[in-house]
Amino acid sequence: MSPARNGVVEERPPVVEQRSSPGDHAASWRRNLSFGRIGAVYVLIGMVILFSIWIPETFPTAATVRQILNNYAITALAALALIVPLSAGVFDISTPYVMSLSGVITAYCIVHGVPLPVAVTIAIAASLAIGFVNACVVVGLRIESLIATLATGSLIQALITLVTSDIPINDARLTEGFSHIAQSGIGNVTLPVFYVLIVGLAIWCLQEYTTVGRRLYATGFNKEATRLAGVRTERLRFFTLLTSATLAGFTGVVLAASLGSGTPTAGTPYLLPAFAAVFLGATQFKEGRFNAPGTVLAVLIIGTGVTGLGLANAPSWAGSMLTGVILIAALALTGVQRRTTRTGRAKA
Amino acid sequence: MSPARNGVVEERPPVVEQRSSPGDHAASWRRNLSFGRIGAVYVLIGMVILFSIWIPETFPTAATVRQILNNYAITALAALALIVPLSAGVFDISTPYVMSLSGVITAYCIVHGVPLPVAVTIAIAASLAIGFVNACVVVGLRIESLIATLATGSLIQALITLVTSDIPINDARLTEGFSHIAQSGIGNVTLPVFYVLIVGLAIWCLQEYTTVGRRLYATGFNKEATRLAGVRTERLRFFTLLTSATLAGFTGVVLAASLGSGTPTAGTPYLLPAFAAVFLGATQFKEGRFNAPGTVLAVLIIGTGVTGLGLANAPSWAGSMLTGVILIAALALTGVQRRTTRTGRAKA
Amino acid sequence: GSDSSSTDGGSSTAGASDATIAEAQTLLDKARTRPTQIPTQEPVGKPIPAGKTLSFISCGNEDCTNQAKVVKQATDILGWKLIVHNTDGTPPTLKSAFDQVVREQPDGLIYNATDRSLINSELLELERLRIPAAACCILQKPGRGITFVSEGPGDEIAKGKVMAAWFVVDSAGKGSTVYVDIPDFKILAPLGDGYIDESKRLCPDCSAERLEIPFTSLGKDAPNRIVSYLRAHPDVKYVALAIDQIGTGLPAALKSAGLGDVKLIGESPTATSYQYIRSGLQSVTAVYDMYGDMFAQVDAVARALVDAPQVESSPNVWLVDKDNILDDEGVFPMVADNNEQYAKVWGK
Amino acid sequence: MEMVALSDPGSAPAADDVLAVRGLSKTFGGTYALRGVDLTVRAGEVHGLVGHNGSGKSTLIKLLAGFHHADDGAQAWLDDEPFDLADSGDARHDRLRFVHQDLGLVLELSAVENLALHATRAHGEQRVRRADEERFTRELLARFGVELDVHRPLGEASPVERTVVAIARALRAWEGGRGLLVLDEPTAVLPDEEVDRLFQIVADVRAQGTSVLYVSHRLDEIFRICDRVTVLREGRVVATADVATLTKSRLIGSILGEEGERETSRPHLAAAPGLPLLEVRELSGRYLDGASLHIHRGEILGLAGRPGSGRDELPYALAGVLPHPVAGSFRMDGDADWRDFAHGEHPESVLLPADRGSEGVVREFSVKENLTLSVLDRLGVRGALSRGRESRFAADWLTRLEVRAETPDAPITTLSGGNQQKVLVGRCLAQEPALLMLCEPTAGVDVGTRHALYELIARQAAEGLAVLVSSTDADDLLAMCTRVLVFDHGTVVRELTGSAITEHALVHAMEEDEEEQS
Ligand SMILES: Nc1ncnc2c1ncn2[C@@H]1O[C@H](COP(=O)(O)OP(=O)(O)OP(=O)(O)O)[C@@H](O)[C@H]1O
Ligand SMILES: Nc1ncnc2c1ncn2[C@@H]1O[C@H](COP(=O)(O)OP(=O)(O)OP(=O)(O)O)[C@@H](O)[C@H]1O
Ligand SMILES: [Mg+2]
Ligand SMILES: [Mg+2]
Repeated sequence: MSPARNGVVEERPPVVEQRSSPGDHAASWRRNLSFGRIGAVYVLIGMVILFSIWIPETFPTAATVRQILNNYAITALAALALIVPLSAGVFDISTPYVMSLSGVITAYCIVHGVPLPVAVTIAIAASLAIGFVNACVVVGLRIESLIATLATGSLIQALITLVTSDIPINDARLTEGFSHIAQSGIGNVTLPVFYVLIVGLAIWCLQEYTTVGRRLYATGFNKEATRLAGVRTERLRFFTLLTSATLAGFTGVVLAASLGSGTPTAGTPYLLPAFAAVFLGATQFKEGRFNAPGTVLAVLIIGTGVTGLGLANAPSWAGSMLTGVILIAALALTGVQRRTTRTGRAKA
Repeated sequence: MSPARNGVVEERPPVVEQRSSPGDHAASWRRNLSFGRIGAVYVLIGMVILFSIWIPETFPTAATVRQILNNYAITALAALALIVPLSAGVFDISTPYVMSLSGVITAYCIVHGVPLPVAVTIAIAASLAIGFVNACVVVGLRIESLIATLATGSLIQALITLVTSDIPINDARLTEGFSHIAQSGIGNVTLPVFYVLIVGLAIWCLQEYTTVGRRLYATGFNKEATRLAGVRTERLRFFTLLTSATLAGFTGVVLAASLGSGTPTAGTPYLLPAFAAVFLGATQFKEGRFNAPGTVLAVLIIGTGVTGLGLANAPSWAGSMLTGVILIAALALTGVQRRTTRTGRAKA
Repeated sequence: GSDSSSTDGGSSTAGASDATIAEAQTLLDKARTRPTQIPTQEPVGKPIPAGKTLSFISCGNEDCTNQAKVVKQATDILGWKLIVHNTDGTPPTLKSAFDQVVREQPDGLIYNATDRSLINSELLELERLRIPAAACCILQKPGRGITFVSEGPGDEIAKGKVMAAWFVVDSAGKGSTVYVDIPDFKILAPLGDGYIDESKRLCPDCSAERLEIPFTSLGKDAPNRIVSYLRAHPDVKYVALAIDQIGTGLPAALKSAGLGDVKLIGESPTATSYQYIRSGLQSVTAVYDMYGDMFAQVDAVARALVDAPQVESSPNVWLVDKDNILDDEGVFPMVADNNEQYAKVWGK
Repeated sequence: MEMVALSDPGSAPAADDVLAVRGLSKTFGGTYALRGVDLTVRAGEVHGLVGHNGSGKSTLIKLLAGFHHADDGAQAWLDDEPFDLADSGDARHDRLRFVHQDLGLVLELSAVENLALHATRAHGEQRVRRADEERFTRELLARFGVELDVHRPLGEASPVERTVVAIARALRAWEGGRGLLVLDEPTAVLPDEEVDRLFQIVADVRAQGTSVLYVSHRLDEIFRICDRVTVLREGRVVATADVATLTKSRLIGSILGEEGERETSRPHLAAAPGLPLLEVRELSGRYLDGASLHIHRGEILGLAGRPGSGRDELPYALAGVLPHPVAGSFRMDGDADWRDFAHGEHPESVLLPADRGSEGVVREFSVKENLTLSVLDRLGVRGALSRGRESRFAADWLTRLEVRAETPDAPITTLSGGNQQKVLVGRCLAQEPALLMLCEPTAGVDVGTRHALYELIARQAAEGLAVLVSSTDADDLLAMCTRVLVFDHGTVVRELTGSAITEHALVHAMEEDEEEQS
């Protein structure tokens, strides 16, 4: 039977008022552009205006835009790698270590004469293998993801030391063809920026336009109910850890190319900024859901702030200060706006 | 009204069968000593036996015990600082920064001639102030604690740079009376070990034998239900952030005393080990609840492993490897045992 | 310097011969004398124009912050303007700072410890713009955008030899020693080679080993790792530190492990290690001449600007112990009238 | 128990059986939830499944859904063909549709997404067709007479709306014909008129040739829509019978394992004379719009009204726990001063929240810890907690409330929903309040417990407790209340007292009001 065919209750009026009718485009746009949705965008705009007034010669230029994009692309990639597991409620804090490992492996292979495409493939395959181990530990042994990946992170660190003895791998060959992966570009915008676009878009599509993406969110919100709905949540969680490791592996290759060396600790500085970006991003665009555009926006905001301060020759503490203030401001704006909207609606 | 006075249902037999009579001590002990409860203890014992066979001259000695205790006391203190907020569901990842700040402030004061007790008081008061800021941001502005304290951590970093220009504070005065706070001791066991005992015991009592402790756990598990049950959850969450900052401040003073200097980045290396210890600890003794003895045990385990490997002249990667393996082994043992017990009982 | 109070200079049978000990003693006596002349004596010979702009890229740690202050003294002598670009030492901020330098096109650049592969394109761009760049503490040779390198590998080997001489003399050619290395810092490798090779040359029967600890253990468990090594090797009584930062907290750890008789030989002192030397907790340290280093780089830029030829020079070496340590706090020039001597070289 | 079993439960399935299960058992940690259950659902019938709290109804359903794994030895047939209960990927599972207890929805997702979550699995569709989904959702929900913002998270929707979404989800893309729709306590939080609507749907489903397995603690509903009924007690089937052959009292007897019915009549309570305990003036919130009321000591005041009428918001507003601002004033015991809600003040009271799962129990806590959460201060001296006193206190209350639990230290989640509810009521009563506010006190509670709760509360009221009951279940109001306020559009529109409180009057009051408005 199709419930659509029987009009059981047509005579009753709707009990709940329709808060926003679908046709009301203006209202829906207004909602989409509200602080509550995109508080961070307003913070970004505010910052751009401020810096443009403060340092009018150097800040509002195309060069600044390029500088920000080029220099924060890898942070953005590192953050994007975290989105898929996080949206399924899985913390993967081994990604910075995977980044280091994959960079070191690529460099090692290239220095030992392995052709570039093969070297990159090996590195990403190794990352995938790490992802598999992560998944087995988290899903198979049912260990809480945060601490499980902390543990595997430690294992990866051991592996890195084993391979490199903690000595960065440097070689002339690393500054040649290999470095083009990160350092060449189109019109002074380097390739990693395009990788961010591609990866971000792919994640966005996955989350918005595929059933897997939706099931991932559902798993993250309520694993039990999602399993009751017939979704294979454990399989999904397994998959997310493969994704994050693979993406982290790729990011590691790009990072190594941009450094022109295989550095054993290259990934670790990205841990906290990446998590900050993802969490800040989750408050933007799709309130409460980890998402790619929000994450990229968050990275841009921090990048703009720090770069602007650099151009203004601000003292070195100003950068950390601004990062903290931006985070709090963007989150508070988003939160406050959301609360007042609710209250307003309640009164209406 | 008192429930005792009205016998609504007296005519019915009580349905609650007491399955384990209080006299059944043996069974209760057996349960308390099972892998599922204290998997980590067995891992620790196994490790001690292994190292004692491997390096019989140097490992099974009082000196090794002292070495482990003395060298991991500060890690344990840093981990203990995290327990109270975590049990109320609050992440405070600013504690390492508070540690640095408080150490720097103490050193600064002492170098500028402030008497030791006053200097320590100032440092701890400053930490408390930071805790207050954290609490305002998390509870007042209602920002998710993980990212809020990431943001305040960044602010604290800025503060530290502002005060020290990132230059460690050193002075003869710091290696005198001040250093006794961390470096003197009783029979070669240094004072920080006793601090761990005191702080750990205090937290244990708070969590097990006070109403506040119970309410903290309830808040962490289900804030909404706890609030509706009449508990002032926001006030509790506020309080937890004051606790963690104060404890971190104290730990920072001890760390500075043990280093004999006010180092601007002294706290940061403790972030991940402390979290690992707390999470591993939460699987021990009180399954699923963050607790002090479990945390201290976790630190001991890692400390024993790393120290044992050092004595055995293992290569430097072996330490990270072992840390990872221990974490996974302890968690898996605890988890597997718990599951098989259930299944076993089901089959019986 | 006087005859070393810390050597007994007695007759020895095993280990080193009297001849080699005498050779070491000679080397040591020279090194314990405070240098009085800057390495570069050759005047520039042409007038150096005032009003130039020099950029300095700071890596955000203690050394870099101090270096900026020293460079400022040099530019003040020359009547130049100094722009300090603050970074936190991570690749994105470093790269961003170099980008900015390229955009701002100052008259010269000074930077340190940044691998060429990260900033290859910027260096080539600077070369194209004919902007001289001087660097310290890098493994690369001058060329392709790098005008001048101070503190190259050869200088490090020389320093290691002097440290070895101290060990051989102090132990009267009968000791065992360990060199604690941080492989992450590749520039430190030649120092270790110099130390170990020279120890073995002067004293063929002495044992000289290398202990590698990861960079991440600094300020955390580095002392514990060293204590473990020493307990496993009870005959080793001399510990050479690749940088004095490793030794922070080490004396306390040694004391509580009952290893108070172990002697520390350091390099690149920190304020903490000066303090240790004054209180007898550390034996000696090889001073890093920050003034000489920075002034040499400014000198190189100045010569490049007036098309004067660059001069090769080796930095001074100075070994400091309790007896010849200065009362200065913080950073001081190794050559007391360093600034005046350079002013003369520059014709100011 | 002399109920007639109409089919031999042990036999192999007959041709017109849609679902047959034989020898189904399930143990959780050594405790039997189900033992050797046989169940047969015939084609086109509505089959009731009843039993006391914790009798194993939901467990049976979760086994059918493949969510739990049955103990060895169970057999199952769907349309005469054996099928594997453990294999939830089995295509035949598509002919089994479920609405689980507590609905199994993801509250952070919107209606569209919840509907899609389920449907996409069956059809292997990989792409999200947003427009189709939205249109489909709107149509579907419109047919059920509910219009909610399909893009808002379901957490912001009312319980009724959520129930409808869950049912709509179960029936999505259903072609009719042989199959089974399983409804586990779908009416637990539904008001009567919504129940009617649900029954229309059930009737439609049945008219399409689909069978329905229907779980409820509201026995009237069993008599209204079921053809046959199976009774579970302590995990065993005690009877399967034709509803036409049964009386309500025999069914209750069968559920409780006793002869005869425990009929409670409405308590004859007299409101304490004198000034009211609490007077409330012009209370406004999100739904409330200037409601005024008063309550005396010893009175059980019922609140009726459709969801969104303000009836369900009122207890939360009085308890001062709403996130949004509340306007209005109140005074206690006829004080001279009226105090203002807008100033953050609220009357002293104790609240039993409506949603047991998210607002009531702390899942990680034991039964004991849940019970004592609100009264910890009384179990120790100056913040120190006396373990012994707590244990004695808990054991005392659990006995009093007849909670079926292994030990007071067992996790609360091992209790059935009804037993969890008893623990929560215990938590409230233990606080010895002057004013007790109960929201949906008997949602998912079995008849035995329900009557025990009614008696318990009446007893407390007789001792001077003022009780406010907000319920979608008319039985609660009929059985307990001495006075009922009917809400609509945020204000009180009717007041019924004493014998005027009848089911008819309640329904009439709400409907009449509806007509006036339109
Ligand atoms: N997780 C669990 N672990 C152990 N026992 C459990 C668990 N969940 C439920 N039980 C036990 O199973 C029995 C039945 O509980 P269940 O929730 O199925 O009851 P129910 O029939 O649905 O009752 P209600 O009408 O109250 O919802 C109870 O006695 C309960 O103690
Ligand atoms: N996951 C579980 N683990 C352990 N025991 C469980 C679990 N689920 C249910 N039980 C137990 O199984 C028994 C049957 O529970 P079930 O939920 O089926 O009862 P029910 O009849 O649905 O009750 P209610 O009417 O309260 O919903 C109960 O004793 C319950 O405590
Ligand atoms: Mg049930
Ligand atoms: Mg139930």
